[in-house]
Amino acid sequence: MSVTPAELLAVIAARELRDDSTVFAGVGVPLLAAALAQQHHAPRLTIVIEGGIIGPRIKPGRLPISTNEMRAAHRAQMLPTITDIFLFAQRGFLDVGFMGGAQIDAHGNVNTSVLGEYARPKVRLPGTGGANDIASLCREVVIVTPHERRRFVERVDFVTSPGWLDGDGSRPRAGLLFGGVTHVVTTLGLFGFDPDSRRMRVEALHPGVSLDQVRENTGFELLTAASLATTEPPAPDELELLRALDPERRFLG
Amino acid sequence: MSVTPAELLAVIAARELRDDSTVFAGVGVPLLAAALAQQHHAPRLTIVIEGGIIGPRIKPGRLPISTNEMRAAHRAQMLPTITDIFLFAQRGFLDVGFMGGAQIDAHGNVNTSVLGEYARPKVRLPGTGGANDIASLCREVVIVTPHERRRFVERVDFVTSPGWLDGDGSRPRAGLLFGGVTHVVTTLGLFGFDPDSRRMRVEALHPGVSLDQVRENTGFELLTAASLATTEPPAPDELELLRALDPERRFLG
Amino acid sequence: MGGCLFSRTPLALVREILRQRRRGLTLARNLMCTEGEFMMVAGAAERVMTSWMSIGLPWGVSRIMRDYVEGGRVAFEEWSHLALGLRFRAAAMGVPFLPALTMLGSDLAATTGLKTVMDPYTGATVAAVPALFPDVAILHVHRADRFGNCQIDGYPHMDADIARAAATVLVTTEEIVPEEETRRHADRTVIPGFVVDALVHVPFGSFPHECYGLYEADFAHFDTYVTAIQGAGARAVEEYLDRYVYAPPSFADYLDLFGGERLAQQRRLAIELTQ
Amino acid sequence: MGGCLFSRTPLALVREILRQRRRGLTLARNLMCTEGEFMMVAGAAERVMTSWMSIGLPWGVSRIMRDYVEGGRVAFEEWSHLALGLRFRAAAMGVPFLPALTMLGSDLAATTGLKTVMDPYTGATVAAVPALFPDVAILHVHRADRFGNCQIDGYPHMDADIARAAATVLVTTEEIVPEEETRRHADRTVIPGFVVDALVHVPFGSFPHECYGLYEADFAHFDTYVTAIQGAGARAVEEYLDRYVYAPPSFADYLDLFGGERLAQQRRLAIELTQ
Repeated sequence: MSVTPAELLAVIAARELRDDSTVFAGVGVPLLAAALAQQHHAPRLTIVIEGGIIGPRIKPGRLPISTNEMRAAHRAQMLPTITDIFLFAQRGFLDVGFMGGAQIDAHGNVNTSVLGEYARPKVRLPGTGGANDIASLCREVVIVTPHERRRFVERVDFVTSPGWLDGDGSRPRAGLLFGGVTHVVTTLGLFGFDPDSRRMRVEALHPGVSLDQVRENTGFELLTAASLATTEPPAPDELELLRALDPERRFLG
Repeated sequence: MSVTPAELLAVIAARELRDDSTVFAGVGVPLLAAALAQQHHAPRLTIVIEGGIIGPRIKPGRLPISTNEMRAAHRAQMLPTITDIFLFAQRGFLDVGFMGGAQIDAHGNVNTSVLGEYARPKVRLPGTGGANDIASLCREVVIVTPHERRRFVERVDFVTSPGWLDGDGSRPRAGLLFGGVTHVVTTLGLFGFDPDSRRMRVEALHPGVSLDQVRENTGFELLTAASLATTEPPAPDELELLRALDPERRFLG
Repeated sequence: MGGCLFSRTPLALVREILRQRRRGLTLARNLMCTEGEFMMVAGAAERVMTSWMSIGLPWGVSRIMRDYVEGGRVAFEEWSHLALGLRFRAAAMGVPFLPALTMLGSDLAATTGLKTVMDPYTGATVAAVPALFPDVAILHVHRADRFGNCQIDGYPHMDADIARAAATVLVTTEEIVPEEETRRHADRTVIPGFVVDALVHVPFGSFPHECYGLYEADFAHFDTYVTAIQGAGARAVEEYLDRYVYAPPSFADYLDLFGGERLAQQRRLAIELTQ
Repeated sequence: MGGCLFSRTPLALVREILRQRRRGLTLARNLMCTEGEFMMVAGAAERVMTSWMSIGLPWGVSRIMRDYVEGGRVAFEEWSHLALGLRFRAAAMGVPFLPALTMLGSDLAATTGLKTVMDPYTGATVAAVPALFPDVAILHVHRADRFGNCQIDGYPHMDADIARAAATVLVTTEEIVPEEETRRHADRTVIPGFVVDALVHVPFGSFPHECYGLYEADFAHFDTYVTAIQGAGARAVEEYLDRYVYAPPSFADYLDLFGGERLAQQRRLAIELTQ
């Protein structure tokens, strides 16, 4: 069976996670990526979920569809209040935060609030949930998303979750003392940010993907890393573990 | 058996408590007074103790000697953190706070910190504990204390717990938006404060106590209420209930 | 409103608010779903204060929320999840604001009118999240005694802060236990009786939403509900309200519409996941 | 330092700090008693940050505390009980200060250098209690698993905030439980493993102070200790430290000085009061 886009995202995202660290993961592909990392190379990775859940062990085939339900809390180690979950991040205990988003711009800012004007939106999206807090308070943020031109825009209509804002130190100047988006994992490749301008740059392409293909699917001028790498394709053991987590393929497509 | 000073204080203080209310009580006579009120006329009085204890039922003969031990928490209804206990008061949930003190002045300010200079004290006392918080945050504070001249001074050496500060609206001006000392229960009588000057005034004398006797034992000029009352002596049922709480007479003398 | 999304939502109380045809309410809840759609379509809510509203991943963006907000019939005031939590906590602590490091630099800071404050010790600038003191809090808990001392199992969400923050606190509970039961497990109590104004015994009081350890959310019910909306929009919700809110005279009649078999099954699923 | 007064004091850790002859420490604890006297007499503490220090009502004002503070050998920095709690909580929340309505107008505001801050929404002036980030936190808990997830029974005091506030967290526990045990009662966990740096299994780790539900404080032991001080002052504490801290090679040897009979009796008393 060939690798689906969701599987590719989950495997590449899982590789971003180290052992003995903590990850703030939303439901769907991010949670699958975290659970995969736990089983593959990070057995002591602590998964933290927005609904007030620390250290759960997701039950294969019983994947949660929200961040605050019994499937998400399965065999958790601690269940603090939701406010306290985010305060752990504000105190600096959350190493990595996974995020998605309807719009992502050249500086890694994310929009999940509105398309068009905030006051009279063309499309009112569900909203930030904890995304703004994760983007503001985790030590490192990794965006995981399908790569589509309508999604990758020069500037988001609304900055729901701060990436590097306008780059050039504007994030710390805004009072966000730590954190920021380090990587963007997409269906086409792995992206980072120029250390000075904080504009998005291509760092690696998935096997068989061309730079032109990436440019065609990106709505802004992309920088390119000095040495452009190619990502390791998902290994059989990674896919096997991942597929066992979602046998009904509710999120793996 | 004749009434001891501690018994007199406990009975008169207990009468300050209404049913369906909450009282912040320290150990010793204040806690005995609260427990007495519960058994005598305020069955739904909720006792709150500094150590993080809400609604305990004190076990007769097993009186606590601190605000944070199992005797104080006996059959409690809730055991929040110590910080949260005081935050309930800050939110306005605590109706009455009982307090004692080494020095009490004409404006009801209390000193439990130092005699002499704070930097190089003649006598270093144990400190505020929660007294400053109780005096600042309860809706009403009642001071319960033996009446001695060395205790009742014109101005305390150090304001550990704010009463009316310098009177004349200085308490609200300091940012203390509510509360204040309403009564001082002593071994000689019941005292209140002039609504304008907020200076202490005699409101009632215990049977057999003269105004001169009170003046001799007070280190400042006392005001006198328009009509000077006499307190009801402890009734047999009050004494019976009270003595049952402290059969070993550890606090009743 | 206590709980979170479709967990421990005080639906019995929501149902009664709708039956009383209340109007012009502002709904403050950290994550909102069907209860918010009910309030919008019934005309009970004119404003929602939340960080997120829809139902869940499988059901996409709430069409009802989109129609009412994009059409300007309901105002959507968006705060970050933590910021809304801190608004309740500030009120619970009895202070006018709490300092925070979130929402800074984002467009949410502008749309909410978030102000900053300078730390008087270091001179650092931090966000000042304003306290929110609700007029009424509605909560659903696992157990309470006759004094209103409440205990919650599993994730506590923001209920304890909301109870302290609100002027009036209404609670429904799965179980009313003897006072002695509370005293035996005092370290499980999260809301003291002196904070609670009214308490009602309502088993399954948040169904078809979940209650940790007691019943899982009825996802099949959500499927049917959302499918109907995809067809008929707000009309589908009106029909739903007629059937589930206005028609059944009592909450027991309401539960009968789901059937004992379904309730028992959801309970089995909850036990499976939590034991 | 976790616990409060003579409840859940991490005495096994205090004992080790003394055995290592540490010097120049600042001790921050909400209510202090014998552990503070030990640290003063041993020369380990040069400053205490607390709201109250002595032992308890029956034993009057601590003579040791008076001697060392009045003599200028130890600095006594006095904060209100709530203010000290908020100092830990501010740090635990990762903010530089917390607004409060306490300590205002008192002389404590001047001696602590407490500053005020203006609420940017209402213009009201409130106290700004500065965050306190301890270098090291020492705590004693009821149970923990190998990941350092800690659970506490009864009154939680300020331990959870102190653990989040400190840079390094050392914990002793009455019991080490299997990971599965933590997961079965996740809603009882108050300190997550990722906050804890070191964990040691030390039953009776706060004796002769108490541990809720497990053993009552040994008041008779306090009587003997205080009587000796009334006679010989600091000398009595030095002799006490020689006997209980420096002489016994292990904590088991330390407990033997009290004897199994005494430990069993204190356990019976605790069970009597909590079951």
